[in-house]
Amino acid sequence: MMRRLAEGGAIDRSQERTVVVNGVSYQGYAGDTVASALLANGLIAVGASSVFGRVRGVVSAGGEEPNALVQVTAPWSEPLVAATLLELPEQALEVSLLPGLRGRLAGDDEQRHDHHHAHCDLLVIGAGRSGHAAAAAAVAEGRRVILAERDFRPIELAGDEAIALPRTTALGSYDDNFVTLVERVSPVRRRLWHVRAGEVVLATGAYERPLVFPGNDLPGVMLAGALRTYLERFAVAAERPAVFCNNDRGLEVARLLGAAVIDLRAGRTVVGVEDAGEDGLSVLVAPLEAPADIERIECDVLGVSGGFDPVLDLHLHRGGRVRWHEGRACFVPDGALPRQRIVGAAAGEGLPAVQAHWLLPGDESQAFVDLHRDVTVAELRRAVGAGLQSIEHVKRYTLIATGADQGRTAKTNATAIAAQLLGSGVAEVGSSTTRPPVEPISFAALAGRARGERFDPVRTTPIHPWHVDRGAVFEDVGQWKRPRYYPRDGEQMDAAVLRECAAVRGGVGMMDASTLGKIDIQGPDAAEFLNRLYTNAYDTLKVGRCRYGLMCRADGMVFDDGVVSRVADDRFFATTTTGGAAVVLDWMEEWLQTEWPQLRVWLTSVTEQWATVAVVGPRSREVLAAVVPGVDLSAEAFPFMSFVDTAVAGADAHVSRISFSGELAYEVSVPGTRGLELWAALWSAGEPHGVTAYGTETMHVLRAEKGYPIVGQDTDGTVTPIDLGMDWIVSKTKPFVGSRSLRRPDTMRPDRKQLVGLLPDDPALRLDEGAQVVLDPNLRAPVPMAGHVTSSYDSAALGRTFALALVRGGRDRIGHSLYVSQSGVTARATVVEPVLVDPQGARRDG
Amino acid sequence: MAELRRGGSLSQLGLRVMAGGDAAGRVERLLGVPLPQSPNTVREGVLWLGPDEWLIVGRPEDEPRLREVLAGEGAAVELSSNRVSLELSGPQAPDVLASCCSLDLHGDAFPTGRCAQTLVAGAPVIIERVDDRPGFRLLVRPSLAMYVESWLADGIVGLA
Amino acid sequence: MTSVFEQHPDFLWHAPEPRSSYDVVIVGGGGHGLFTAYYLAKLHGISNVAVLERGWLGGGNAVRNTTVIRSNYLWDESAAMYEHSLRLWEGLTEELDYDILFSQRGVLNLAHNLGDVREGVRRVNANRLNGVDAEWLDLDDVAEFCPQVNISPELRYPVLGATLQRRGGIARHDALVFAVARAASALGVHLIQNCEVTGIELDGGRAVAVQTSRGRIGAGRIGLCAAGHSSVVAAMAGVELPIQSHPLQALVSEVLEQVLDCVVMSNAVHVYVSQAHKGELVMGAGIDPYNSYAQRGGFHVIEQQMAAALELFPIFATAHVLRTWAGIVDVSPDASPIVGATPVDGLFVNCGWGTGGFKATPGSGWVYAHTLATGQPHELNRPFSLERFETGALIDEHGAAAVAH
Amino acid sequence: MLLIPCPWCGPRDEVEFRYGGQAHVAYPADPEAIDDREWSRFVFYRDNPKGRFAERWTHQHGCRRWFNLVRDTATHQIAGSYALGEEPPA
Repeated sequence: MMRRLAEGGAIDRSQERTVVVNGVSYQGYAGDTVASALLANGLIAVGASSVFGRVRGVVSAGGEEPNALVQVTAPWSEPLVAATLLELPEQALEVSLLPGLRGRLAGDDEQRHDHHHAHCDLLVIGAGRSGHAAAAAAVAEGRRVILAERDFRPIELAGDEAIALPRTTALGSYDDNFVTLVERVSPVRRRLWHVRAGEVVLATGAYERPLVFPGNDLPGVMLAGALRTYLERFAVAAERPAVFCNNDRGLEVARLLGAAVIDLRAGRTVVGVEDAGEDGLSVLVAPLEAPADIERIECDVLGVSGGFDPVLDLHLHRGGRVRWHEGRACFVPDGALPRQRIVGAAAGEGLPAVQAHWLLPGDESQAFVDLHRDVTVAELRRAVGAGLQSIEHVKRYTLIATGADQGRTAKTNATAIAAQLLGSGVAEVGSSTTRPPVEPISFAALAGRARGERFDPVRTTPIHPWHVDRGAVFEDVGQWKRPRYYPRDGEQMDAAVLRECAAVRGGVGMMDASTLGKIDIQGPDAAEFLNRLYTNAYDTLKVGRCRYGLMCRADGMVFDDGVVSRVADDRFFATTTTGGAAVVLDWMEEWLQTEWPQLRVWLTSVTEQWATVAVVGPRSREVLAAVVPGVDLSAEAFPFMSFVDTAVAGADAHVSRISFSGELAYEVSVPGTRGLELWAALWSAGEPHGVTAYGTETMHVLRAEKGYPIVGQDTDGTVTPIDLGMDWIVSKTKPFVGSRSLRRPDTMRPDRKQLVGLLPDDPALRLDEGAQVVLDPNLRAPVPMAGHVTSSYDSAALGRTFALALVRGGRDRIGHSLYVSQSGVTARATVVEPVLVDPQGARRDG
Repeated sequence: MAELRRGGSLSQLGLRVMAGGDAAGRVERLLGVPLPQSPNTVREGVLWLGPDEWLIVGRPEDEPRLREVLAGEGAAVELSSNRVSLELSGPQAPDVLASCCSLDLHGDAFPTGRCAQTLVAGAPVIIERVDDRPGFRLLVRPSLAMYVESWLADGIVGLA
Repeated sequence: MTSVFEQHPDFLWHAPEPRSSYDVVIVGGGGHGLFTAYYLAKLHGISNVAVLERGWLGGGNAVRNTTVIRSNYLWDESAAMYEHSLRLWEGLTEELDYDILFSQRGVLNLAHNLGDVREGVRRVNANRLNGVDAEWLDLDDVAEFCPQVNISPELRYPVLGATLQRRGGIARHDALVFAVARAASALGVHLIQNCEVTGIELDGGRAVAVQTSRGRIGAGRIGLCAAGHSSVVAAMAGVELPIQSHPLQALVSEVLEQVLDCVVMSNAVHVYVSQAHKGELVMGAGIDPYNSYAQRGGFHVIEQQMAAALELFPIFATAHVLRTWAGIVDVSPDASPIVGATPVDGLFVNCGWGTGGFKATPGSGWVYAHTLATGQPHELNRPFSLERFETGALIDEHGAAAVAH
Repeated sequence: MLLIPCPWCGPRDEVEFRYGGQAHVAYPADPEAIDDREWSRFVFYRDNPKGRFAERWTHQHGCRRWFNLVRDTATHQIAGSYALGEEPPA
């Protein structure tokens, strides 16, 4: 039994604290951990073990604790926290012991966890003697220093450029001296530091290692150094301690505590420990050479020390090397990484010589190597007997060192015992690597503030408030919110879309097209540049005219499309798809800079410089006329695929006559800040003509009725321009990126999947987008598939449903029937030309 | 202590021209300011964005005039609507930024007169250090401004 | 509670000294290599086979992956390959007489935008016609199947539906490695560990032996199965592969009481997660963009992964990340594997599985054993040849990744 | 999180950059003149060494310049950046 001493320690007896364990209150002081408070109250058992359900006790006073992991239940909720690190907060802390060490999740974490980026010349991990000295020296030189220490004791480090962080654990070490730290800002709040350091000093110390002997898992068997810590720091001690060790450090503790000593170096070992109830432990001691020759030592606690393991996680995270140090019986760093130093005990400095006896006599099924995972020497022997020679296999066979305690007290013992069983050296069996994080960190702390509205941007156009005001239903297109349709009272989407489609083809509609990507292309070689990237030619495009263009990747597959306008001899304006805006600009820059640096061309993203409104339908000319009174909008003066620069509502405006619906249509662009005014002006001008706002869904229907594909919907990265039936736009006379790929055997196959229209026999049946095309309605798997439905709608203009599909040899099937399979049902449809509305293009000029 | 507010509208012009060439000289004469040659520095409203790229902020010149003096040897693009400005200032402004930006904002590393294109919570921004209070101006795409503001405002809350 | 180690038998495999030559030498002792050796011995009567492993068996991607097993691939060629593999999985526990903890708990693939929905419906329809079980779940079905998923419309990218493959699931990767290695060893296959291949010996344009850290080993045929190092090993024979190697990270939580009983994947929000048998949450993160053999990736990838996970599963907020790690994935241009002959006679390659390798191990080993035994591809791996990059007949499993309007 | 030395902006976090794979791969002078095999090498094949690798990056969210970098793919050690068109440092 341990108890609190009347004086001494680094606790503040003037501040009482409370910890409630499984509903029972215990008193402690400021400066206590949950573990020290429990021990001070005479409690040593902390729960049942994971496999055998054996009672276990506190083993350590630090981050290596295998047993005393608790579930915090109030004032916050957190699974599996080491009681040896958990500081008693001002508020009463409620924890429950975890049978089987299985954590519980109790819902979202309402706490605030911050992230912080920091830069320094020197980052020191560990504020022990060596670490503090390194930090202080650098501070004296005027360097920017961060000193991080896991413990909660205050750190003295004065200097303008010095940051001392107690309660801060270094979690992981990454390339180029990027180190993550977690600071316990409050008992529950975390701040995750992202530190980029010029130099890193690892002063992380060493963990004491237990000895592996029968009965070593009984509550009361603790690390010798932990006994010292509990005495010196927390003023908690046992009346009758004993110490079992193989090194001088253990002996020192024994002297300090006045403990009975069992020294392996003197040829004495422990062959068993018995629970003597109120009387504590009865330790069965025998000579190594004569294990049956037992004497008993009665004690309250048995401190054990089997040597020390430098804490090298951060070194190992980056692939740092270690070597086995025979004299100290531990892995020590084999050099440091560039711009890093390892100092103090972490480097093996000052660690005592150890006389290692890994495999001690006695019942191996009672000798625990891993207390957390409940693995004994017997299991290790079984693993080795199964033919396993690598510690990694042994770990996986036994689960040694894979628990929430990271196996800190188990790893070296397991490796060395396995080596001894195999008759090989420790280093040959392998030093198990460690991976970040050094201590468990909650998902919420890692996510930080990137929750809710800060998870990912919601991008909206300048006209967005109008859409919201009119009750638009939005669609996510990448990060953009685009109006999908504008339902009127009680209207469902299908009805709204039919209404919007009819309104556009029958009168005039308006759509916010501001999200389209826009790129300004200037320079004397701009036309040549575009010639090389687009499948069609741009040197022949006249100033004031526009041209539809497709781009392929080098593999010949379509990857974006848009309209290119020639603004001047040396200036073009290109649009991209909404999702393609950034990608296409990057793509252009890549070719320009890396392949064609000799071309004098300069590219600028102007996506958000311009807000764009599409005015579409037979009455669009009248609407536009009202806002650009001075411009001759006649078909002759302002032909299809041309543009004029003018002013609308007092703003510079770029008006193009382009159409994605087959109707007479204009796209009007003004500087983004004037976008909402533009929309309002056009809306007022449109109201006498019954203008209707429409969204992406209607836009999709209208374009599909004309057979215009949408990149990413009617293509999937396996579709060439030829497959889309766009031979007319593929230059035969100039090379372009991807042109060579169109001459490969597979891309020239006549039976490639080609874009065609489909008319279901049942004109009311709207096929599923994603339905599969089959040639034989007799479905028995595996059924050969001939393609799939890419777009499918109910058409107001056609008075029936229709679809676009990619169909194997589709062009040759026009006029023939095939079948479409969706959700196990098969429907017949006729293959048709993809242009279903106004194939002659008569509506284009209004 | 830190304060965040949305800046007023700013004229912005994108400039692309070979540094040190004749055309650059003509531009400099038009502006009356030498184009800053040192990466990520600002000179009288002219921000270095790249070895042949500058952003001209809050100045009276316009795109046609610039294109005229460039005479095909570079590019000029009107960009006043392409980004909005956010102003963040106060002693703890660097801490607020450090909650969502990995740039080293220490006074020695990023003094007044420096600018940088970087990321704030994943969103591309141009950050300019405008004074020693310290004050920062962030130029952000309008569609991302609310998101960036949300992060910065949250960073201010986090100071408490 | 029973001891978790009781699942493993008393004996696993022998550790023989290498012979001077073998009928077939397999380079790489991961899941693919071990299954290849096993099926060579079991189905083709070729047991004079060595599996050469640079480190320890399964020490590469086999034990680093998140063990998601499914066969709901889009294209016929992939669906056939992965479905064959899934069928083998369904018999492995019995065939190998080893509880590999294969649990067909269902794999959900969430759709968060209209493009995802189209893609999901397309895949479900294609899967069904290919004889692969697949269902499309609307939002209510998703909520019923996996009540833990946040289906709030307030999400940044609300869940709109999901594909479900009920036969998909997870297994215990360590157990799989132990099981197939034991079975191969029992059939006489030599499993040679700590044996690094340092060269491939050619004779008149034919690969005849490998140089290793344990000496020269002659080979009738050589099968490369060195995922993560495919390019490096192939280069020893002068063979170039259209492969790039990237870090792929994953992470695991502490052991938790049951909170999730299916596999959930979300491409748009970048999450895949399951809860393993012992109770830890296992999650995969995104691929780091650069080439690397360092088996580590960037921390920001993990942070983004956590933010995404909490979008979908706020209940995970207080769970702790216990360990993160990275494997090396071989990525091919069309995100499909390369299994078959190389321009060097006698040298065959099995690589490019990207993130999909673990689920394919039995199927891959099965077809590769056929290829190594007969010198000819099996029908299932014929489309996965190197030549496809010349002809253009790719099997592009990237899918419609682009979001465009 | 690599720290990439942009030749213009100095060292910046990896997330500001986009990776461009192997450096010094020239676009075929006349794609139409080469056979399918040769063309496929350009489109699909890139070196993938374990060790020193000359590769391309662009400072996408910074100065938007492409440049070359020599990096060790086994250790992530960066030897340095250099301009497009220059030879890698020894």
